[in-house]
Amino acid sequence: MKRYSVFAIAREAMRQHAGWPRAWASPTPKAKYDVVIVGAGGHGLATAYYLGKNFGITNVAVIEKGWLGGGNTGRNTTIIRSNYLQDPSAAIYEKSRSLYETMSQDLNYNVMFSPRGVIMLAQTHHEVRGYQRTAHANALQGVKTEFISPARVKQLVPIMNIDGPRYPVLGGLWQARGGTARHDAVAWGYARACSDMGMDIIQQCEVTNVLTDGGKVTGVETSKGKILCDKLGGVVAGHSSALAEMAGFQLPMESVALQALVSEPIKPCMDVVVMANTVHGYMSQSDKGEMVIGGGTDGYNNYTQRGSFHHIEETVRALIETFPMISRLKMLRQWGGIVDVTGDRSPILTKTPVEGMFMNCGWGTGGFKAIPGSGWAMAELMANGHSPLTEEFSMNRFRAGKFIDESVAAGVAH
Amino acid sequence: MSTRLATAGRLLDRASTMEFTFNGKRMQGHEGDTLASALLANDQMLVGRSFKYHRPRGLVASGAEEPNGLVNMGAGAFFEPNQRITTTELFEGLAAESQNHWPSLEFDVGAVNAKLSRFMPAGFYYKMFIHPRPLWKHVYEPFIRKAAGLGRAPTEMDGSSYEHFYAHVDVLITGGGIAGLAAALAAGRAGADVLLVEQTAHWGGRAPVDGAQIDGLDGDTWVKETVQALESMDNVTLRNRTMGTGVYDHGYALAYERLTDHAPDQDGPRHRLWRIRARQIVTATGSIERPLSFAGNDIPGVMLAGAVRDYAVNFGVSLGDRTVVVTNNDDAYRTAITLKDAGLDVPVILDARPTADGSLVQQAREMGIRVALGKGIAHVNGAKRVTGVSICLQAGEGSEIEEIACDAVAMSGGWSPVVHLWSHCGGKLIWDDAQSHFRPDASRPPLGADGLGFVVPAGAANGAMSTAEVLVDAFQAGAAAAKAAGATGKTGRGPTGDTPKEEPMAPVWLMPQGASYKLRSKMWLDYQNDVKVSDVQLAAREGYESVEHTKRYTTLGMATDQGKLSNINGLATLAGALNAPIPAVGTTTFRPPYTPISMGAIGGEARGELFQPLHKTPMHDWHDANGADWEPVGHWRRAYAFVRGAETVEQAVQREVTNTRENLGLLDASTLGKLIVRGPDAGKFLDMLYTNMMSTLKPGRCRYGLMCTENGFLSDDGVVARIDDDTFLCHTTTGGADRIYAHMEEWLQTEWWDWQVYVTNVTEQFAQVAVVGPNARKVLEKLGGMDVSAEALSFMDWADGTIGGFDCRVYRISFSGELSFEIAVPASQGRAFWDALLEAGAEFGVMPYGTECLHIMRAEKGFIMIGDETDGTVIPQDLGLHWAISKKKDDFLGKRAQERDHMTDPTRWQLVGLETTDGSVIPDGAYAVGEGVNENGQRNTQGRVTSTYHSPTLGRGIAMGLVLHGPDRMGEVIEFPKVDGTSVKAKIVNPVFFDPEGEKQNV
Amino acid sequence: MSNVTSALNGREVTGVTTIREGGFRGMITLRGDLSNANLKKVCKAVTGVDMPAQRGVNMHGESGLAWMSPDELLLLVPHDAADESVAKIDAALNGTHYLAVNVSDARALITVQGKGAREVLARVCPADLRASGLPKGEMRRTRLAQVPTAIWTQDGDDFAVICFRSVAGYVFDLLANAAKTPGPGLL
Amino acid sequence: MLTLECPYCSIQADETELHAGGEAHLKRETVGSLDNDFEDYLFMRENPKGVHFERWRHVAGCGKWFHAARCTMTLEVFGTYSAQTLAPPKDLREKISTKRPGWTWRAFS
Repeated sequence: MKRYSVFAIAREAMRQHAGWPRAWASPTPKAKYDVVIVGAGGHGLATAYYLGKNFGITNVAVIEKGWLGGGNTGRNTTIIRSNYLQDPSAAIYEKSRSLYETMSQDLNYNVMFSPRGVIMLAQTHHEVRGYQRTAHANALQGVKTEFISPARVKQLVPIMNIDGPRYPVLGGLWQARGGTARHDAVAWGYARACSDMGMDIIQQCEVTNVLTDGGKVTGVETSKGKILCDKLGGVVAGHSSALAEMAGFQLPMESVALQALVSEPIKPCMDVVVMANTVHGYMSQSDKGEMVIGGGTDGYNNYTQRGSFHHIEETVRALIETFPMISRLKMLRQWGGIVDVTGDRSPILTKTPVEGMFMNCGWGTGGFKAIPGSGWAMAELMANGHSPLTEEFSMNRFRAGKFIDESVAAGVAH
Repeated sequence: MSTRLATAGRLLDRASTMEFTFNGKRMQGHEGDTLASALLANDQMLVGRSFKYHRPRGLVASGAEEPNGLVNMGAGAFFEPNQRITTTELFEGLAAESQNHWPSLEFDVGAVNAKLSRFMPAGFYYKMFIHPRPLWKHVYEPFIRKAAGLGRAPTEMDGSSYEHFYAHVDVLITGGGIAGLAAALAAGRAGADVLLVEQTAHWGGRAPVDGAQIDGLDGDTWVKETVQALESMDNVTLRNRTMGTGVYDHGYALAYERLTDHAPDQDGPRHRLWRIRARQIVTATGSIERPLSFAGNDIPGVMLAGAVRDYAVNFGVSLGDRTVVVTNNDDAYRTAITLKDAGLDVPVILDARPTADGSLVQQAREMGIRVALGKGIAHVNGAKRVTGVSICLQAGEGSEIEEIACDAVAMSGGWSPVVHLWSHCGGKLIWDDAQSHFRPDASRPPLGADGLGFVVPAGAANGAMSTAEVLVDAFQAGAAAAKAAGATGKTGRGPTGDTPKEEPMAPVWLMPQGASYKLRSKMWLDYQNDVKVSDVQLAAREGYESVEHTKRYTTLGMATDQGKLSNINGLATLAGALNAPIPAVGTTTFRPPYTPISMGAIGGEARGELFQPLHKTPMHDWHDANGADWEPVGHWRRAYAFVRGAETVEQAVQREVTNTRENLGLLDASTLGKLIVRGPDAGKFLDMLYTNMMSTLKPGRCRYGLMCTENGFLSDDGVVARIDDDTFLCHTTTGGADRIYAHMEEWLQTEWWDWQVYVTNVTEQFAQVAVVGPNARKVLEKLGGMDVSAEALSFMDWADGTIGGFDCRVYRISFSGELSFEIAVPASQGRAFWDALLEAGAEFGVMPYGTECLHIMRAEKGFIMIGDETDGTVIPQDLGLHWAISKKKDDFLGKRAQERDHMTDPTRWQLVGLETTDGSVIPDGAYAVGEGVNENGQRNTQGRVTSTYHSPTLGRGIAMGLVLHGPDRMGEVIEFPKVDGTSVKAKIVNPVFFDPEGEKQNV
Repeated sequence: MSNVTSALNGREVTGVTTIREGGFRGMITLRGDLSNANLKKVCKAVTGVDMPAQRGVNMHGESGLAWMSPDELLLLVPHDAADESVAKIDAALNGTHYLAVNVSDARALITVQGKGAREVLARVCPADLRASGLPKGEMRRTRLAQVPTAIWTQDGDDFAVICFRSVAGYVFDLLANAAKTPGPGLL
Repeated sequence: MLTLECPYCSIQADETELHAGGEAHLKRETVGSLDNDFEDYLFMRENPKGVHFERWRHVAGCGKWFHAARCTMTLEVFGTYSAQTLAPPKDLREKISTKRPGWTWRAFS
């Protein structure tokens, strides 16, 4: 792999940038791999990367029906935080956040992790108590957060209207090392590193069937032929139910459209990420200057990557109330992605009824922030058959009623 | 230099002169100008700076596709960044400033980036700024953010208002050019309800500029007559300054009407967002000209040929005195002819095609214009404006044949249909080789609710490129849409147009064909984002082969014009680099809106008082006038406390608790839900809904009940009163009224539909007041009426009667531990009743109290609060509420769920009281720590507080909490760390802190 | 009686389109078997009008019957007649399964009158308000902006809006705001 | 932005007048059921790419629940019908078969 650096750039600049190699190879699939990962989104690529890096398993194919990073990895609002309430969530998201800290250096690819800080606004007494609870939990979980005053909120976000009148800001849960990263770069950086380890990333390759023998996975049938493997990881977000069906089991989840939008770019005016759950909206400003805004999910099953406009309307009016200055900005683009939502809205990282097959899904509206942690944990689960980070996220938890319910703390899509 | 011509300007009123400023400089224009045409008329060629390299930027286009002409406009509450000047109508006093430069437009320090551009190819930031780690956040990123970003951020609250308008029509036609007009004629005559919207202030689109002849009339005349004809039809509505912005599922569409942008002094909303349900949508959105990729194609003075023509014909503005035309098609000859007709110099038409002999070509030649075939531009000369071009063979590698001095270049790479609205909701495209563009594939339209297509493309938007074809195609489209929408009238004959014979265009994606890297690195694809041919080629070489990868890696098409000019050229460049056919490379997804629309318009009227509905009780105004410190509870506001004089909110709360315990308190309890459940099966139904038995409740009596979800978790609680054998009144929490009503209807309609039960929500029929405290009975007796003695109305009784002349229903229930009557009167009498209680209660020390006082009093009594002790993960068994869970019932909602392993786990945390050892208050949300850490290194916990207060009654901190094996550990002390690193210790106690025998409430 | 106040105390904003709180009206929710002969009879007796068809509203003066759903009617009567009307229904339907409740004070009635009334409503209502979509004598239960309402017109020009009492101020402000400027002239 | 016809008031209702209620025709499991049957009832959901049956409530309208048959890939609505039934009506299933030959959903086809 040609290392990226300012010196490499300078060198290439002198020769018309002719010497840059491909970031990742585009191989034809081999007949058999130790591990096949279905889905070359962030989670799938990260799983492959940590299989190689942490466990030395590099005879790996990551197969993708479209283009890598083309699902929710490239469609989300890029928020990274770990201020979750429940222990299992805080553990995996904080692992993830900490991996983001060094991801650019680990991958030798600038993913622009920007720990600019995330505020979750408290606008009712109920929310104040809820976030104070989260702050206490986080302190014991090793997640650095604090509950801050309205004045401090205003200081961090001068463009915010903290006086209401409808929902005055009563405080906020502040995670200084939360932030954002460049979403595409996360997928590309992992893909480049996986390719460099000799893994095959096979794009435009759709899985049409899961092959099993005596209850054990043996491979997949794809649009590029049969690919055999010892272990199979399904990491396909909104399409998880379909993959599970091919393997003969069902998942406790539904796929719905989640929407987002951006404004035209303006000069920097907001340095932190703000989430306002009472009015249902969240916003950050990208390095390009666009205000990046997350909307809500539809209540019905949908695979169209288009959502209903009223969610955009509801989100925008909420944010105008919170940030009156955005009223005279313009919406540049709105889009949707398909997210898979489980019964408790927490993810599933699990063994399955099919031996050797693992699923990593159900990240719902909050998957981007989890990419490295999810990949780390999933790799451990696939390599060792056990990971403390995935323990509580088994698909069997629903039967026992052992939910991981984060809606306790945050009722908004994130 | 660009200047105003002495004549021409079909849209101008030259008699009316308007003053405006640009970067503080005073300028003049005319009514009918756009800001763009007025700036050109003042020789303001330089209008902005590009995003990445801060290159000087002039206008490229004349319409919505313009990528460069963006300004900061207005001031204060009316300031707006990124206003596109080609679509900004000039008005008197307009004040604009250019963007993205420092210190000035002419001298921009950021332009050093252009000098360093070789170090900043596509994706350079992914490859650098990696080390050392902290520098990204603190040095590199802030620098990049500051350099990017275009317009200034507004700082004030928007001074304008906005509105929505819901329209239901048979046929929506977007685009008021001749295609839209022809389609409207057909659909209107067929009898359909038609809404025709046009983004500009003018009808007719490009046709009048291009010299179209229709039905024997010149373009302007035909447009005028047709608009009149349409306006006379009752079933047709025309709206100009209204852009079709998005097409969504099931025939939903948005249109964006700019009501006062052109006349800011006018009253009324600034923008109107049309939310349209159309049976059929006709997209008559025209086409957009493509630039050509030659070196220096971004230098101010290089403009699309059609735009050069627009400025000349519509606004009487010339871009330059000597304009070189460069083209791969016949249409650009119209520009040469127009300029020549206006008395301007066209030194040469460079036509990249080896041959060209169409009638427009002949006409140009006849006018004496030099036509150079097979030639192209090697590079444009000039820095902040064009000074000349170097000519080369298109087939060659760019060797300069000749240099021609000029001050403007008009380029045309052919035209691409505007397919955005067609594509938004899933309409598919096909590649048209002859025109080298994507156009709608009529066989794969967006599908509506009925599974049939609901969008019909028309005219140039459908790939029809001549006037004659456009009219035929659009009229048919209008007729087809009307028919599909159910209209049955006759459409008659459509308009016909004359078109000069044109020869085929030739695809030219690189000029010259064999251009060197040096030239390719000066060929702009995306002007705003600074994406060049060499960038796309680099992306392809590095493996970013998918069109989405290339777009994202290079930022091609991600600027505010969303690739209207750059997409096809970028695709073709990528296809070339991959050696693949263009259609195999595919397109990126088209997403709404077509051009950016204001956030204000999206929010509509919902701001200020109308942001969200505010639910008010009949006593709301009294509270507001008497110191209420409001707390939002759902969409209600409840008084948290009533603050008197100089006291703090906390002091008010403590006073209210003490007064209610010692004298008399009033609580507005109107927000609590009240549901009537009636029918022969009502008892059976409530037995399913509540964990306890309701069917055994006697008429005249009340019972506290718990409701769980089917998943077992506690969701609501409240007092049920049995009115008669068949009728119950169920109280819910404030937030529960609508939710529980819906919950009841759901079960009745979708599971137990054969049960005879009706439910209705009477929450707002009643104003309800809790009269609480040792003096409660006294004040009621003073008001007089029904017997409220302990004998007549014992604890948990209810009765109808009158008090103080008010018809009322009195419930003898208590959430405070005090003697308490909750009294419901009709809502229309609520305020009068409240006033009467206050007046009569004066001698008994009456004081209203708020929700926080309520909370403290219930916590002193160990009563749970939904939302505090519960959070969606708590079952009644956790709260020691076994007494409220019937053992006798076979079934109730949540019962099966509560049998699951984790629900019966003895290690579930249980409710206890907590008494701090030092009398302080445990912080809200604190956890009790256990020993050691878990497998993920997190500190083990053994409980948490759910409610914690300073009790004025007991003079100390009290709390309720859920603790591991809590009820078995009475007297044990556990530790709650605080966020500041210290901790507070608390003893586990019974949660009933006050009057455990109920002596106060049972008097 | 002076003790009685309606949600908005009779507020009004006059203009091309006038928005006015319609004052007190007796309203009764009646759920039951709408085909039951006794039910029809007592409804007629109480309101003076016949049973409406699906979505229909039949009015006579202040009184009327509105079809709300297959098993629900809204009876409109003078405000002070509501309780006695409920009593009449109770007497007539005794022994059958039904529910009749006085909801007069749980509701507010707001009228939108004059030119442009349809377009005032169309600013905030997603329903088809064309004369073909909402003809005379038909009630549309829908929402105005963010709250549920029922709207109808008897003459095709003037409209009545029923909403919950607690949001009467919101609905009134919404309509008054919309009525400030003329609509686009589509309806 | 969907529109669905409410079968109770025959109104073409806007999505914003409706409330989506998830999968249709669930059989309630309760006391006495096996753990996995109870889990299926509460959590296992059909999530098809194609024909789907679901529940809706005309919440800003007549307040009635109803069923809809809809394609999750195109959002085509095949029909709406009463909530008081345990299975999609035969005529609707036949109509779907003409548009989506070979469709299946749970035990229905």
